[in-house]
Order: sequence, then structure tokens, then C-alpha cells
Amino acid sequence: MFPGIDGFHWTAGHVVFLSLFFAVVMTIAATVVSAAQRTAHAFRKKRAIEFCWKSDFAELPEAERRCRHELAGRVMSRTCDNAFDCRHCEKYSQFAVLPARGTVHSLGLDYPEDRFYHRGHTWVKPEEGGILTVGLDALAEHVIGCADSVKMPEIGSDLEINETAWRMKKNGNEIRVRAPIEGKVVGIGGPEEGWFLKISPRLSASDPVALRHLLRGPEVYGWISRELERLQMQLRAPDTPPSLADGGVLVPGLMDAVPEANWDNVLAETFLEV
Amino acid sequence: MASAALTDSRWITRGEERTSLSRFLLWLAPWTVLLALGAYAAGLCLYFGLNQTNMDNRFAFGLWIFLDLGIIALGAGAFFTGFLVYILKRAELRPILNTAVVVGFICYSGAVGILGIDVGQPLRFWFTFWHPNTHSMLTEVTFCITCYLLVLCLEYIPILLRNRQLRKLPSFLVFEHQLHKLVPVLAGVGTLLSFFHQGSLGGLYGVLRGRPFAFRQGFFIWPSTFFLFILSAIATGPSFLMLVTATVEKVTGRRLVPQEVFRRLGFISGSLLAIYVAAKSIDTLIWLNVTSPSVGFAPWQYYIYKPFGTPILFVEIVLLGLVPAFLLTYRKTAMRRGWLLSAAVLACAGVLLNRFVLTVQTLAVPTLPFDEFLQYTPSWQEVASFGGVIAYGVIIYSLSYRYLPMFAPSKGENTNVSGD
Amino acid sequence: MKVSRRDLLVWSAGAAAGLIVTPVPWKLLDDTSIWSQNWPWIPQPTRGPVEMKQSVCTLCPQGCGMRVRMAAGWPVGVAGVSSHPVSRGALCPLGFGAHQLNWHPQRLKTVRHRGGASAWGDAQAAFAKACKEGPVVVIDGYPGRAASSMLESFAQKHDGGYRVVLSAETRALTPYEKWSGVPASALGYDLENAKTIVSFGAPLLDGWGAPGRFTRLWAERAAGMNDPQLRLIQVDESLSRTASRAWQWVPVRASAESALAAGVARVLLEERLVAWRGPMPSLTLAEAAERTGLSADAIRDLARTIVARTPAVAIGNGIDPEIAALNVVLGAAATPGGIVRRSKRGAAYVPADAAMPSVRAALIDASVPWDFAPQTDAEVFRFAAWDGGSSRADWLLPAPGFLEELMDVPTAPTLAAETYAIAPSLTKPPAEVQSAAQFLGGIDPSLTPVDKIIHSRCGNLFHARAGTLIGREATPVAKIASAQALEEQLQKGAVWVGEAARPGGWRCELKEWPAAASGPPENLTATWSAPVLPPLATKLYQESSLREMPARRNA
Amino acid sequence: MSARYGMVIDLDRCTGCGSCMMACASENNVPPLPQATARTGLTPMLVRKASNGMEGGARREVFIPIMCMHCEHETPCVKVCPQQAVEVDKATGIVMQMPQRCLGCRYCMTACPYHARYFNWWDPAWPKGMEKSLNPGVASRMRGVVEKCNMCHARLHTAKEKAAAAGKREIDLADYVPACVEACPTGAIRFGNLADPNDAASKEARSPEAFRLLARIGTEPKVYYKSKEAWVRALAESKSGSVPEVKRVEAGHAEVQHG
Amino acid sequence: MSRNTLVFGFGVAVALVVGWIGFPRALYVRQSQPVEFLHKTHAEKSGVADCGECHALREDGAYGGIPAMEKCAGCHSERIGESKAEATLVDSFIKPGRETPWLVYSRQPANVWFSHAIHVKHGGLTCTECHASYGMTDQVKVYEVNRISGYSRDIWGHSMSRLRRAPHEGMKMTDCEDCHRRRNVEVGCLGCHE
Repeated sequence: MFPGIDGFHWTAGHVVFLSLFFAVVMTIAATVVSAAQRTAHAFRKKRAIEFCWKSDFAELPEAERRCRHELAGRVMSRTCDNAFDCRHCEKYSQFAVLPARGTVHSLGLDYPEDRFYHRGHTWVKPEEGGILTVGLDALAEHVIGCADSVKMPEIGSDLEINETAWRMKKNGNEIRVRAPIEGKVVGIGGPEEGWFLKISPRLSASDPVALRHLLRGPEVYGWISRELERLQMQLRAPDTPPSLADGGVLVPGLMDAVPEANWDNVLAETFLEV
Repeated sequence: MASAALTDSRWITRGEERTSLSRFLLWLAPWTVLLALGAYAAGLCLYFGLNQTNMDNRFAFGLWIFLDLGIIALGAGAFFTGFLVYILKRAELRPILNTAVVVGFICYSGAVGILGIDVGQPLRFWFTFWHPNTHSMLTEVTFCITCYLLVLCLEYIPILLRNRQLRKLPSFLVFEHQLHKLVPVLAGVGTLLSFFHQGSLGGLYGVLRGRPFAFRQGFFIWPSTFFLFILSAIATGPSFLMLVTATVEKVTGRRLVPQEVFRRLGFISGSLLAIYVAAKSIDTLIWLNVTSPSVGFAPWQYYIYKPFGTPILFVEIVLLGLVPAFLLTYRKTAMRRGWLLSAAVLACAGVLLNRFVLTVQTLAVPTLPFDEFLQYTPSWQEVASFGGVIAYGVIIYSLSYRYLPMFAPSKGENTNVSGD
Repeated sequence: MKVSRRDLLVWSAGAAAGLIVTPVPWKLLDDTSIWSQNWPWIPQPTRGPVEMKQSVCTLCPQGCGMRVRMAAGWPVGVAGVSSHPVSRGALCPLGFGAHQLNWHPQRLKTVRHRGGASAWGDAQAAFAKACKEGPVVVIDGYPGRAASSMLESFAQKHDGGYRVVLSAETRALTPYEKWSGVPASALGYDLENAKTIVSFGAPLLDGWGAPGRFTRLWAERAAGMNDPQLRLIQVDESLSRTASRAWQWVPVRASAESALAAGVARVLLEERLVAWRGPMPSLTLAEAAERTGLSADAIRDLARTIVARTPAVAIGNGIDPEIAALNVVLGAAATPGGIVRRSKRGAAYVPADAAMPSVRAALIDASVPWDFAPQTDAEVFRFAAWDGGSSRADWLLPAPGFLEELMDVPTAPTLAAETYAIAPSLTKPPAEVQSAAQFLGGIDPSLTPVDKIIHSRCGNLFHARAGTLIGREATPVAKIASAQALEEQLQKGAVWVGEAARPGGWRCELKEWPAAASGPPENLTATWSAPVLPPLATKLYQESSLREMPARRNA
Repeated sequence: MSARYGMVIDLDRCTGCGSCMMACASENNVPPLPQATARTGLTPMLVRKASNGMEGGARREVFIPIMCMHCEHETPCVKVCPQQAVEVDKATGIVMQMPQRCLGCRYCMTACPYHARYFNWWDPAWPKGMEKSLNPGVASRMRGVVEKCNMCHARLHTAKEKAAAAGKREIDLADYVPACVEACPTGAIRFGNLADPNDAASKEARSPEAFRLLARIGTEPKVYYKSKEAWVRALAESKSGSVPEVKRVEAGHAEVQHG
Repeated sequence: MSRNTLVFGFGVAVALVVGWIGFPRALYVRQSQPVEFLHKTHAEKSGVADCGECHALREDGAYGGIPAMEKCAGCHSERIGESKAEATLVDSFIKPGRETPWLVYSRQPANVWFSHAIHVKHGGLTCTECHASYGMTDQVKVYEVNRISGYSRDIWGHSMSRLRRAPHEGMKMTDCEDCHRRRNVEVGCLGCHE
């Protein structure tokens, strides 16, 4: 088959046949190689995580992809098309100037005003010295209650935004908590003081855009109330009619309280998984 | 954890409703048994040799070759749909694209598997690549099928990697995306390859000048069967896809693709079938009146043996060719799902019959004046391996359907996800 | 540092990538396929020097000349010898597989007594005892050999009879014995000079006599000729091999040959188509027609055709007096192109199938057809190289197989001239094997052993100074230097041929028309029925539809 | 110069004795398999039978030795073999099958109009000890490959070697006689070099009585047949199915037919 | 260099070592000749100069191969000298009349027909072109047999890559064909296969 092997001799047939064959094989090989090479490139350029997030984001159900301005009531309805990355969203500023019209009411959950919130139900609290503390928000706490096991990242490891910050296990469900911000892990809080991370952010916290992508103020209430609504829908017994989102108070340790629910789905939607 | 062991919901695409794991396993059980039986039979043939089959010196090809030609013809839907979607940009067929790929993969890997048993010395398979005889249609077939199977694997990977758990590995997800962007290239290559080997499979018999029943004049090095096979394959491929999807819908009891897609497939299938029937009829006439007599074989000779009389010709061309072609294209019948599907069944039966006639009847009709018409009945080992391939197909498809987003094309298809 | 699953994946990916550029996958591909080309369980021929030996086939009394290809000391193939005066380069199909017979699964290697294993000692003792106790009959299937004379003289010493199982061809000649007093074993057919041969069911082209002799003749003088010099008329119930090739096929009812012969004779006599005058068959033409299923005219035509070209001779299959009588009518007896006396000598043998009362034991030589069963309740000692299955022998004694023992080959039946040849022992027989002659020699040392007899016979041939020795080329015996030279030539495969039979020299007295043969004529397609067939005979019997597997035989 | 070895078989001389089959099998180390049948056996040389379709006294039968016809043009098996396990030898015109290269796909068997190719359905086997009687010039084949008549190439080798030892380039045709030719008791098979116009065989091949089976297919077989009888020559054309096989003629029919 | 690259490279390295060093060792078994025969000694002692005197062609042109036992017995009917080889030869082969089962380095499989006559008479090849100067050596070459194919290692040649092969090394079909091509000899399958 290859020239020089076992009495190979060139004939028109060979020329046509082999050139076609090798052309095909080359094309196939090239395809695979270039795909692999592009992948490697993405990793080298640290684009991979952003990349996965974006494609995960694309897979999220419509209801999960609402724009913060809709949550804040600044617009009637808007689906985010930038994977919640308001820092590089040209639309952000246009809407941000409008006044929030969301009604602020008690949720029976504690969402302090001094924190910024990520859609993956984590909060970010600027500390002195430009360090940020990251922790699970009240809803998440209520849902999970006491986790069976928690796997925090090693101190000094780099976190990309939306990358898995830490993992928790509860009743056999794996929970990936997404990092609300990129930076280096400088400290970890253990079980007694509640799980949290201390992160020194890549962009200094004083930088106005650093935390711009996180929810705060009225947006939070819009968001949480929808989340509660969703929870109710997902947790209600199949036959009962949907109760209005009148802020029925959440019992702590929801997962233990309502084990029969499809927690796989609930958690996925809560922590922005596909 | 116990609760985790019982359920596989974490592997099922979120939002897709799937039956319980236990019921799924129950469904797989019989097929697994069949597959095991087939594997056993194949093992016998490999260990003891082909004396396990009922083939003989006169019936050197049997059930297996028929199976190969049959399923490869039906599997043609894979490359053809890919061609329509990526090359001709017929986006409306996207919903069945994944099914097409999986079905194609199953058909081709199954065929290659059977070929592995069918040859007497499987260990020497690579001789064909090392010392190929470029004049042999079989060489062409071997090369193209091998390459195309490779292509199908590559097309299958993106679907596989979109499984809910696999996609959690960033490298997989990124690779999937990158590969997916290049799939049009693969589709192009696949089209080229399929075009050739579908043809060569027809050529396989058309070139047999020693078998005037199969021998056909042709164009350049290719006998007419070369082109007829391509036509019939791309004509019935979509019909088969339609059937598979319909079956899945029946089994799972839910609508997976819009009826519009069915009608579209039906129309493509039907109109191509019409062309095929026309070509086939002309070819048959030429063969009966020119090709065959010129080598001293009177056409009537072939058809004096029951049950292989002239009726078979009528069934093949009219009943299983013209009729479905009409039903698939005619508006009134095409609107009705029932008509559409039964027409698809006829079309597939037609292509199978055609392959049967060419493989089996060719060997049965005598060439030498003092020969008799030959009989052949496959042994249980042959039938079992055959069943094994079917089971293999069902299992692969079931698994893919359960764990992969077969009919739910990524919502992100349109959202621009920049890679680099 | 701990190894993660990811590491393992990456590592194996690396290993896989690396392996591609090592010989491992490629050499394995190559070697496994080479293995498939040299599977250890597939027997391959042994390497060794190849040489050609010339000998004579001893499977049957016809003694066809054969060239044996020997590799590493074992026969690996046989072929005919074109210069051979009897077989003229031809062999029967079985002959071509004969060299494999010695490895036949049913080869006898041990003495068997009533089915159980036994030893030579016991056999010898038992036989010796039998000899003391009463008469012992010795049965030979291949008379005239040196071994035969040993058997015969032993039989005479021990007042038992010496019986012979004659071949069907020779049996067909026995009627003349009665009418002329010349022993059938001294008669032969002068086919070479015949112009018309009417065969009554004799398989002339299918194993009659020495295969080469007639088929060659037919090929030279008849095959594919519109007007052949030799007309072969085949009277046969079905389109046999011979019939399908004959110049004319006369289909008759099963076993109506003798009726037809009588009918033909009647026509010949009534219409005075022949010179001979004598008794007329009792059978009328009408009766003949009725029995044969032919029309009277057909019989008349046949009679006329037969005498249209003379000399004409009729050949029957087995004993059939009426066919013999037809020959007398045709004047074919004692005339060229008919039945001739080939030698002054020739003993009248006692046929073995005649009843043998009050015999203590019977010793059957390996040359006796396997399917022959002696009509006696005596203790049977049967020699055989192969166990052909059911046989009523008390003792089954392993004899040397094909080309394993030194044998001399006297004149074959049906020949018109005398011949003499020697078949040397080409391969060593297995240790525990003995021929009947050796066996008797062991019991009665006073018997002259085979090689001595052969030696003296060669001496006689030399001193008679008659005939020619046909080896690579023909040499008159008169021109040969010494008896030893003659013997060496014979050992190398040369054949001695006596003077051609002179016409006349004997007469047939046909007093009255013979009675029709009692019962159906024996129909032995082959004159020699071996215990077993060469394994390769499966090609003829089961791997093709060329011949039906004969009952009882197993390849 | 390149030879074109071929045969002319005189069907009028063939008595269907089967010597050629036996000689061929023994020469080429073809195994005698107890389980082989007429459709699974190995008979590189196979004597077949045809009749004139009549019954009773008018019936005639002819025996037709069938072996590889060594087609010269568009050789069907060579064309189809995917891995060059068959080739038409340039120097001799012999169509050579290489079992050790063969994949066992059997495509060539379906391609051969003469059914002269045989598949090794079983591993070859001989009764114990009989392997000593194998012809050293021919390697035994293994299960799963195709074999056929190679024109007794072992004898060609021997002839070549003999010639070489004598310092000659051309073989002496007397040294190269295929087993079937040698075995035929009536000399019905004539073997020779068809490329040599003075060769007896090539002369016969050109005689009006000579014909080739399925000649119109156009593969130029190098095995010729010849016969004086028109109905036998008619076998050159395919009239498949029209010949009823009558196994045995009853005397009853004969009565009607004969006269 | 990232951890992955290291691990990957490690994998490659392991594969290379196994494939190029371990594999050949595992594939070939070393066997020793039944009798330690020294060509040189015999050539000198018996004054034989030409290979053909022992490895002769038969009159029919067939190659005689390794001389049969009686040739050895010619001199070694009784022990000459005290060497172990001598003892084995005489006691276990010559006395019982057994042929010595020599291991043939260049043994081709049964389906190969190689005619020394043709290669020597027509091709004009000398012994050394294929068998090197083994006839002049004074030690016994070690015989290695391939576990899978059963071939002598000389058929493939000693370098696994088959690169940098001595002209006499390697006796695969490819090598025959290369040689034929170099000498413009045209033979088909029929020419060399049984």
C-alpha cells in the first residue's frame, strides 16, 4: 500500500485511490487535532472556566436567566444574554440609572444590606484590607441545613468567577457552590463559624466594577422572592394548587424536612447547575 | 449511598422525563440476553471456524452479507441528514440529527462487527490496508466503511459529552464545543465516504461478470448498481430515521419531534425513491435486453425458479418502490401520520428486498448449464449473531436516548459562546 | 503527592501515544497474522530428499505398474508407468490414494482373537494345534505368487486343501474350462485384435481387468470416433459409466443378459450369420425379447451389428455359460481377437466358495477379498492389513500393508500373454506385522521362503530365455547377461512379458446349449474388494456426486 | 518468453473414473475430511456430469472435469480480491491463489462462474501418522481460506529447479505435467503452452471441436474442452435449468425408447 | 511545565522503554543448538574450503540442506576428543542413529519455496550474501525464536525497527522483493510460494 512495500507499484488506480484515502484520513485527523488544540488553548488562556459557565448558562431554563434590572423592576422583562457578567455588559449602565421599583418586604430571611449577592446563592462581604468574605446566603443555608460533608478549596488556590468554589454533600446530593468572584483563597472558615472563604480578589475591591456583577439592594428582594416562588412550586405536593408567593416562612433544614422532593432538580436550579 | 444507588436521575439531562431505572433495566434485560446469545454464537464461529454456519462453497455468502448490505443501506440516513443539515443548511431537520448520528453509528459498527466474524481469517484484516487491490470494490468498501465509522464515532462524541455528568468536566465540555463547531467538516467527509461505499457495495455485485444475474454495464469503472445503491440508500435512509423516531415515540409515549420534520423527511425520501424507481426500471430493462443476452444468458432463465419468479421483480419495483414513493410525496397521504409511516415501512422493506435479491438470488441461480438452483438455510449461529446485532443496536440506542440529549438540541445552539 | 484519577487518565493517554511509536502494536499485528499462517496444529509436510521408486501395485491381482514418489523415506504420491505393458500408465482411482492406506485408522497392528486383543504366540500355538488336530484349508485370493506357492505346499503337507478365490474376470472364463479342459487361469482375452466387443454388463471402462489395458485400447481405437476401429456394444440395465461411453448402449431389463446372449445366438444361427454349427439355444426369439424388454427386431439388429465387424467377442460379468456359448457360436474361442490360451501351464484351482466339509481350520491370506466368507464352521485365521469391519474370523492377523512386503506379481487375469514382475518392499512394515507366508514359514521352517522362490523363478525365466523384459526400454531376455541382472531389473520395476499367445492350441466342444445361469449373475463392479478404501476416496464418494458410496466399504 | 499454460480436455475420452480427482488431491495435500460434503468439500479437480436431457436408450451422458479455468482476461477472482491474494502469473498465465494471504472473505468464490474455488471450512486433518505422506512441494492450507487448482505449481517449481541446476532458463515441458494430466487413463487431458503455436495442446485448442464453458462471458479461460458431439459442444452456452436430471433409466422406458 | 504535561510525558517514556526494550526480550526465546557445531574448526580440520562441499545441491537441483547424520558419522563414529558437544553428538545422535534436530536460523515457513539452485546458478549469489560469514565463525550463534509466529529472529532481523539492517539480515518477503527489485527480477506469488 505504501510505496516500497511488498512489490508496490504506482498505477493510476493507486494514485487516485491513495490520494483520496490519505486526504480523507488527514482531514479527519486535522479535525480532531485542531479541536483538541483549541481546547488546550482555551485552558492556557484561562478561558475554559468562563467558557463552561457560558455554555452552562446557555442551558439554564429561561426563568433562571432573568436580567437584574428586571428583578429590580427597572424593565418589564429582560433575559440576560451575557451570562450574568454585568461588568462587560454595555446595557448595564443604561438601565442602572433608572430607579428601582421593586417592593421591599420581609422575606423571613436575613439578607443584610452590606453584602453583595451572586445568583448561585452566595454573598460577598468586603472586609478591610481589600479581602472579600464569601459565604452561602440565607436561602441556601435554609435549604441545605447542616451538610453531611464539605470540601473547601486549598488556601492559596486560584478561583475563577463561576468556578466551583467548594462542594457539599447532603443526603447523597452533590452541591457545587459557584465562586461569585475571581481571586486567591487566603482563608477558610470551618463548621463552627459557618463555611466561608476569604478571598483576595484579582481586581481590588475598591475598583467600582469589581463587584458590579453582583446583586444588591432591591434586586436582591426581587430575585429572592422569585427563588422562593420557584422553591414552593418545586416542593409542593403534586396535587395542592400553587400557593401565592406571600412569603411563607422557610423552615431551616428544608432537605431533611421534605426528603421526598426532587432535590436533584431543586439544588441544580438553586446553584445554577445544568 | 443507598438512595443514590437506586436512581440514575443525576445522569439524565435535567428537564427530560425518563422512566424509572428499574423499568429501564427491565426493558434492557431481554435485549441483553439476545446480545449475549449473539456473542456466544459469534464466539463459536471465531473459535471453530465458519463450519458453524450453513454457508458452503456454492453459497459462499449468506445471511450476514445480506444483513450488512441491508443495515448499511438503512444507516445511510446518518450521512444524508448530516449532509442536508450542514451542507445544504436545512435547519428544520436538526431535531433528528442526533438520532441520525446514533442510528448510523449503530448500523455501521454492527455491520463491521458482523464482517469481523464473516471472514475466515479475521487476524489478517490489515492485509487489506497493507496490500490493497485497488481494483476491488471490496477494498473500496473496506476503506470507506472504516473511515466513515471513524467519522461517526467523532460525530457521536459531542452528543456523548453533553451527558449531564460528563459535561461537568471542563475539558470535556470545551472539547465537545470545539469539536461540535467542526462537525460540518466531518459531515462533508462523511458524505464523500458514504457516497463511495454505498456505491461500492452495489458495485460489489455489479462487477461480477461471472454472475450474469448481477452483472451490469456501467459508467467508467462503476457498474450501474453503484449508483442505484447510492440512490436507494439515501432514499430509504430518511424513511428509516422516521421509523426509528416513531418507534421511540411509541415506546416512550411522548412526541419528540414536530410532525413537520416527519413530513419533510417523508417528502425527501419519497421524491428520491421516485427517482430511484425510475432509474432502477431503466437499468432492469437494459440488463434484461442487452447486458444479459450479450453474455449468453436469456432473461427468462433467472425467473423460472419458485419462489424467485418474476413477481419478485414486480414487488421490488412497484409494490415496495413506486407505491411508497407516491404515498410519501402525495400531500393527502403525507399529512396522515399512519400513511406516512406505513409508506416508510414499505420503502425500507423495498431496499432490503433489493439487497436480498442481489446477495442471495445471485448465488442461487445457476451459471453452468449443468447446475441446479441452490437452496441455503442459515444455521442458528448465523441467525443468533444477526439477532445479537439487532440487540446491540437497541441497547445502544436506548442508552443514548436515556442519558444523552438526543432530541433536545442544546438551547445554546444560537447563543454565541466564544471559544478563543 | 497523591495520584488523582485525572493523573491516571492523562498517564494512560501518554502511554497510549507512546506505544504507537514502539514496535509493540505493529509487530503484534504482523506476528499474529503470521501465526495464523503457521498454526501449530496444522500438519505440514516433512522436509527431506525426494526420490522416485518404480514398483507394481499390489492392491489387486492386476499388477499395474506404479511410480512411487518417496520423500524422507515415505511414499508421498503414486503415478502410473507409461512404459508398463499391462497398465500402460494408468491406475484405478483408488490406486492414486493407495500410498496413504498404511496410515488408515483401521490399519491392523495387533493380533485379534474373537474381537479381543491377543498375541502372535497364541495365534501360532492355536494354528499349530489345529494343524495337529485335523485338515487345514488354505485360501488364497491371488494365486501364482511365490507366497501362493508357499501357502499351497503348506496346505498339501498338512492334507488340507488349497482353495482360491478367483476374480470375476477369471470366473467368467470357467465355462470354457468345462468345454475344453484348459484351466480358466490359462485363458485370456485378445482384446487388442478384436474389432467388436459386446459386453454383457461387464464394467469394461470402470475397473474391469487392469484399468489401463482396455481404457487405453478404447481411447486409441474408439473414443470420439464416428466409425471406431473397435466397436464397444454395452448391454446394460442402466446407463453405466461404460454404457455412456460405448459406441452403442443396449438397455435391457435387470439380469436379462444371458437371455439376450441366447437370443442373439439364435439369430446368428437361424440367419446363418456365422460359420459355426451346433446346438441351438432353447430360448425362442420372442421369449428373449420378452425377457430382455427389447423388441425382436432390436435383437436381430444387435446380432447383425455384432458380426458386421469381426473378430467379435462377448464379455460377461462373472460366470455366465450362455455368454460363453455365444462366444463359441461367434467362433471367438481360440481365435485371435477372441479368447486365447496364454500359457501351457496354469492350474485348475478349486474355487474357495465351494463347500468345505470336515475342515479343522481355515487360513485366509490377506489377498482374499474382504467380503469373502468361507462356507465352513472351522476355526478361521484371517490375515489382513486393515480391519474391514464385520467378518467371521476367529483370528484377525495383521499383515503387511501397501508396498511394505516383497511380492512377486504373476500374470494378471484376462491378459493374452504371460507377465512377471516384482514389487519390492519400499517401506518397513510395523514391527508386529506378518504375512501369511511368513507365519507359515515360522510354523514349518522347511518351506522355502518367498525371496528364495522369487530368486529361483527369476533364474527359470532367465534360463528359459523366452519373452522380453520391459523396463525403461524393452530387452529380449536372450540378450540379458545374467539371472541376477534380470532379477535386479525386475526389482527396479521392469516387467517380463512372455511370447504372445499363438492362435488355436485348444478347442471348445459345445455338446448342448448350456442351461441359463442359475440366479442373477454376480455383479462385482470391481474385481477386488478391499477391506477399506484410501481416505482420499471421499473425494469420489462424498465430496462429489461422481460415484455412490458402495455399501460396506469405509474410506 | 512468457508461457501460457492451458489444457484441452477431450470429453469424448473421459470415462468419469475420477483418477484425476484422486491424483490432484494427493498431489496438492488436500485433506480427506470425513465431515465434508459435495458442497463443503475440497475438490480442486471435480468431475461433473451432464446429459443430453433425453431418457431411455436415447439418453447420453458426458463427464466434465471442472477445475480452475485460469481465465486470462478480466479474471473475475483476481479483480475482486481485496488484498491481492490472487494473481495471474505473468510468466505462466497460471491464476495463482495464495491461501496465506487470503482473508477468507469468499468474494472470489461468488465471482467465479465455474465454482472452481473452494473454502476451507475446517482445519485440514489427516489420520494419525498420515502427515508423513504429504507432498513436500505443497504447503497445507489452514481453516478459513480459499484454495483452488494452481496448475500443480509444485511440479512447475521442481521443473524450474531442475532446469536451473542444468543451467537452463527455460523448463522442459516434459518435466512439468500436472497430476490430473498424468493420471488420466485415457489421455483425455492434454496440457501445454497455448502461447506456442506449434504446441499440440494449442493446436487442439484451435480445432473446430474445441470449446470453452461460458466463453461468452469473455474471461478467456485457458482450459478448453472438445467433443465430436454437437450436444456436448452446446454446453458452452448456458441453458441453465432446462436440463432435467434423470438419475437412472428404467428398462421400462427403454422398451418405449428403443427400436 | 504543568503537572499534566509531566504525567503525560512520563506515560510516553514508560511506553517507549517497555516497547523498545522490554517487548523484544519478552517476544523472543533464546534456544541453544542440540550440538555445539563449530564451522571454523570443521573447515580447518577437514580442510573444507567451500560451503558447497557439505551443503550441496542434489542432482535433481534440490538443496541438500544440513548434511544428514551419516556425514557426521563418517568421522564421529566414535568420540574424538573429550568435549561435551562430542559426547552429546556421538551418544545421543550417532549411536542411536537419530538425526540431529538442528535449529535453522534462516528456516522459511512451509509455504515458501526457495530454490538455492536458482539463486546460485541464475542469480549468481554467494552464500555469504544471505548467510553472512557464519560459515567461518568459531562460535555458535544463539538461536532466538519468536513466541507467537515461531519464526527464527533472523527472519525479521535483529533491530526491531528493521532500520540499519546488515545486508544479510532480515528474510521477510519484503526483503526478498527488495532484492529482486534491485536486480530487476520479476516473480509473482507463484515464483516463491508453495
